[in-house]
Amino acid sequence: MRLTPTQMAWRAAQDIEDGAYVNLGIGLPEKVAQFQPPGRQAIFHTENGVLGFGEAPPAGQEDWDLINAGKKAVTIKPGTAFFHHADSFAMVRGGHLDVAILGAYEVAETGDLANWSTGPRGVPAVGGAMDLVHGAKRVAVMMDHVTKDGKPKLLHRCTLPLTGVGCVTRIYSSHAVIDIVQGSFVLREKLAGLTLEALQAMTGATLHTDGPVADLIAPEL
Amino acid sequence: MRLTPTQMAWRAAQDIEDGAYVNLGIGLPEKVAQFQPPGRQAIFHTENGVLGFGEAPPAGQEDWDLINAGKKAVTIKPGTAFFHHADSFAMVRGGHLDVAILGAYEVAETGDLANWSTGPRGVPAVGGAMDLVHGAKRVAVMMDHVTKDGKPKLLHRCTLPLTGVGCVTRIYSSHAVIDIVQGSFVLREKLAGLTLEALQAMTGATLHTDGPVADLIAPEL
Amino acid sequence: MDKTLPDLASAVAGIEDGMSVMIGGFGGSGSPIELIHALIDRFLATGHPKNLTVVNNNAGNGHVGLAALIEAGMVAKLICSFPRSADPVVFTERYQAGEIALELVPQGTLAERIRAGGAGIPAFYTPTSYGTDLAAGKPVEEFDGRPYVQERWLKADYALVKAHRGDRLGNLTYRMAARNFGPLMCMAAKTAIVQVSAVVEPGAIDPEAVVTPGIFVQGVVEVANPVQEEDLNRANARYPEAAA
Amino acid sequence: MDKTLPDLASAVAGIEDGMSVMIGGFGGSGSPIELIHALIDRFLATGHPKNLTVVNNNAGNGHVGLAALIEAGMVAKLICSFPRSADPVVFTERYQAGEIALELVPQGTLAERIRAGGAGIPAFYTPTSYGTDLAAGKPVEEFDGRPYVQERWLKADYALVKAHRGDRLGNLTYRMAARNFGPLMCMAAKTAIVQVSAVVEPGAIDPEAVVTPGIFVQGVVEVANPVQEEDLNRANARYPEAAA
Repeated sequence: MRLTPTQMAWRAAQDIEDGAYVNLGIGLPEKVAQFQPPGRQAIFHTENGVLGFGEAPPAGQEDWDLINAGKKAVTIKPGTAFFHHADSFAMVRGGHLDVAILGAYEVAETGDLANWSTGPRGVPAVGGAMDLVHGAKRVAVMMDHVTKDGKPKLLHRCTLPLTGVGCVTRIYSSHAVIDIVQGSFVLREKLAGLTLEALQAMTGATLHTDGPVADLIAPEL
Repeated sequence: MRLTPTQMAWRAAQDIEDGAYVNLGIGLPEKVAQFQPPGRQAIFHTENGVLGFGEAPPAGQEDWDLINAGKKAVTIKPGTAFFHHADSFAMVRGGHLDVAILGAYEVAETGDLANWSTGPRGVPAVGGAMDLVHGAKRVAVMMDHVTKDGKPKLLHRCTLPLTGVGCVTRIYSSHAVIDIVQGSFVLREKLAGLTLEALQAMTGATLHTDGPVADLIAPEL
Repeated sequence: MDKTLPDLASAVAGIEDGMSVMIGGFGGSGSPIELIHALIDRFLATGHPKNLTVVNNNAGNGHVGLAALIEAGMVAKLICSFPRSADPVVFTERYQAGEIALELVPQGTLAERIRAGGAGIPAFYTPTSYGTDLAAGKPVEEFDGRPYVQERWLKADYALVKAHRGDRLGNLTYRMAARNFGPLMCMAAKTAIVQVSAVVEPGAIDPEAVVTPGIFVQGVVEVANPVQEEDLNRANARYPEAAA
Repeated sequence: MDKTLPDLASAVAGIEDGMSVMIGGFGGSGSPIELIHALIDRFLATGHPKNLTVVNNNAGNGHVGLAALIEAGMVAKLICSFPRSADPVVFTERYQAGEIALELVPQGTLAERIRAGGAGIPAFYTPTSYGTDLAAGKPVEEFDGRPYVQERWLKADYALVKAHRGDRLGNLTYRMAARNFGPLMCMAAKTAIVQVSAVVEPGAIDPEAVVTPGIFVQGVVEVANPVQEEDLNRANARYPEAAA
């Protein structure tokens, strides 16, 4: 019992307001763009200097000068704007984005995020993640609630190298929607069939509630 | 016996290399543009966001969206570029200009310049002067050698509020061309009929020489 | 999404007493005269907004635009680089009477502080003003053997900017040297209100030629044939005319 | 004034051992492949330049362009934000063998440091990386109650940049998202060398649409039909081909 990654993307998309400026992290968060609720249109920003880009072109029609931060081909649509990297990160760091949705290895109840390094082995790579966590009015993460071997990824404190301190405001996990409020996990939604106790057992820090907890529902996708 | 302001501008123009990027201060230095030696073409920068602008338009044909830092109408020519104020001062502060030529109330042998304030009375105004003195590879000033009542304007130390510290590299005065080298005035040219002693008497700090002093010659203009 | 506003009055309706307002323009070039005059209209009708802190390169010229805003008594403080002009009498009198405060900032520092405000850079170092009265009280640090002055970002509640063309998403182009502070002020203000000569459909502006991307703009209002401050001053205009 | 250069070989002739070289592009988009390959040609013919410090967002992909530059053994240090790609084997092997140094910089900080280098700003503060390993050893200061990390400007001896059109004065436009770091690197390098798809006469580029004004550019060389790194990699290309 869990949401699929696609269902998590669908759920995250429901919270994006019409007209919001949104940056979607490389990988899983990119799917969020596919699920904009009817009547709403977000404007997507990519770090490499495009605002208001469109969907992927058909295979074979890519223009490799027109890519997103994940190096995938995109398209322009009416109202697209191009700009250089300093202007692009002025948008990010200057707080002009409404929403950034990132992947996460670990999130702490403090709002600390770890999503760029799994430790000293391998080649470190950070990209724009450390900027994005300080840029948007809302910084949300999409993540599995636990690791592949069942260990909590929502923690009292992160164990992996941090991407940012106290930056995450909402978590869309495979099992719940959780806000971070003044250093605590506050549960907003959980899978209907999952007890609070079971969810707590999967979570590395105390889950608080400050009102009704809704059922986390997503369509079959 | 002195150079007229126009002759000073002519003299300053002789030192501008072909292809140099040049900012001319408001007022007297603006005249320098009229005297580019044959075969040389400088590219003029104005703080308010134009590079490579052309001459003043005929009266009545001004476009008031196209002005220079002195708020005078200019024109475009092939190769003109427009940009915003932060980019404009990136050109200045970033050392991309070859030459800036400014007016001066006082210059000290240290290279200190005072050209923005005559003291606490009146309304202070600085504009781009404090940026320009730190921006160009060569910061030159054009100035009368003495005040209207005959007092030196080239001094041991400035008495007026400073525009910049140790920034001036060459002085085109009404009577001489003087370089500032390691905290000393070094005389390069003086009016032919003027003795070194007479020039020294008009100057508030010691004039040094480190080679022959040429005659300062300018055509009748 | 549609950021266009129906008229000048609604464009300036959100500006409240005590707010900071960046006003675009370098002298008359790029000055959003119609937005400024709409703000004066509101003040004359309602007594608000007043006690404004205004950021502009200059301090107005003659008795129109920014000078008229000051003359109306709406401006408590001005942050600018060059409060002189062909006819600076309005600012000069208020300043010498102690009725308006002045923060004098070197022009490049002013531009960079505004950009920093828009770019999330709370402070930076510049060689500009080192060793001068305008660096008094500011931290100084040495880098690579040279001293630099620490300057802080500058933000504002509102920006009033004049651009050339704007689409419904707020993408803007400017006209020649009227660009000057406009793109920076749009970045640095919580609410950037822009008057444009023509509102166009998204896509009408080449994506390569967009100078201010719409993310920096909150409102766009069309003023089809904007006046030039220079033309008004050559005609000895005043705003409002009744005050002449 | 004419900044055009006759060919790629002369365009890269001034780069010496130990120099710092900014290379434009984000992944393959905007990567000046032809300039990079010309630099490799020179190294293969002369043994120079080597021990380069290269600044780029990435670390190359496959065995062409920046990856080929690294593979040729010309790069001593890389300053980048994201040394991963579809095929990062060249950099990864050199890095893990300790044969190339890496300075990892968050992408926005990298862009801002380069801009600062070009704009004469020796240091600035950013929230980015505060509290992380990438802020280790850097000064931290609090502004308005929030902590920020001090970052230093980044300059280079050379920039190798790909633009779209360029005139004899060095005015440039870019093509779509290939703009990325190009305008910043032109500002921050002592000598910015730019490959363009077309050299045009001054005036052919609308003054409003100039992205990089010529003052930031020292050399322009025409490469009429530039290759795309992505296309080369899909064809499993290597540079030089003989190494395949």
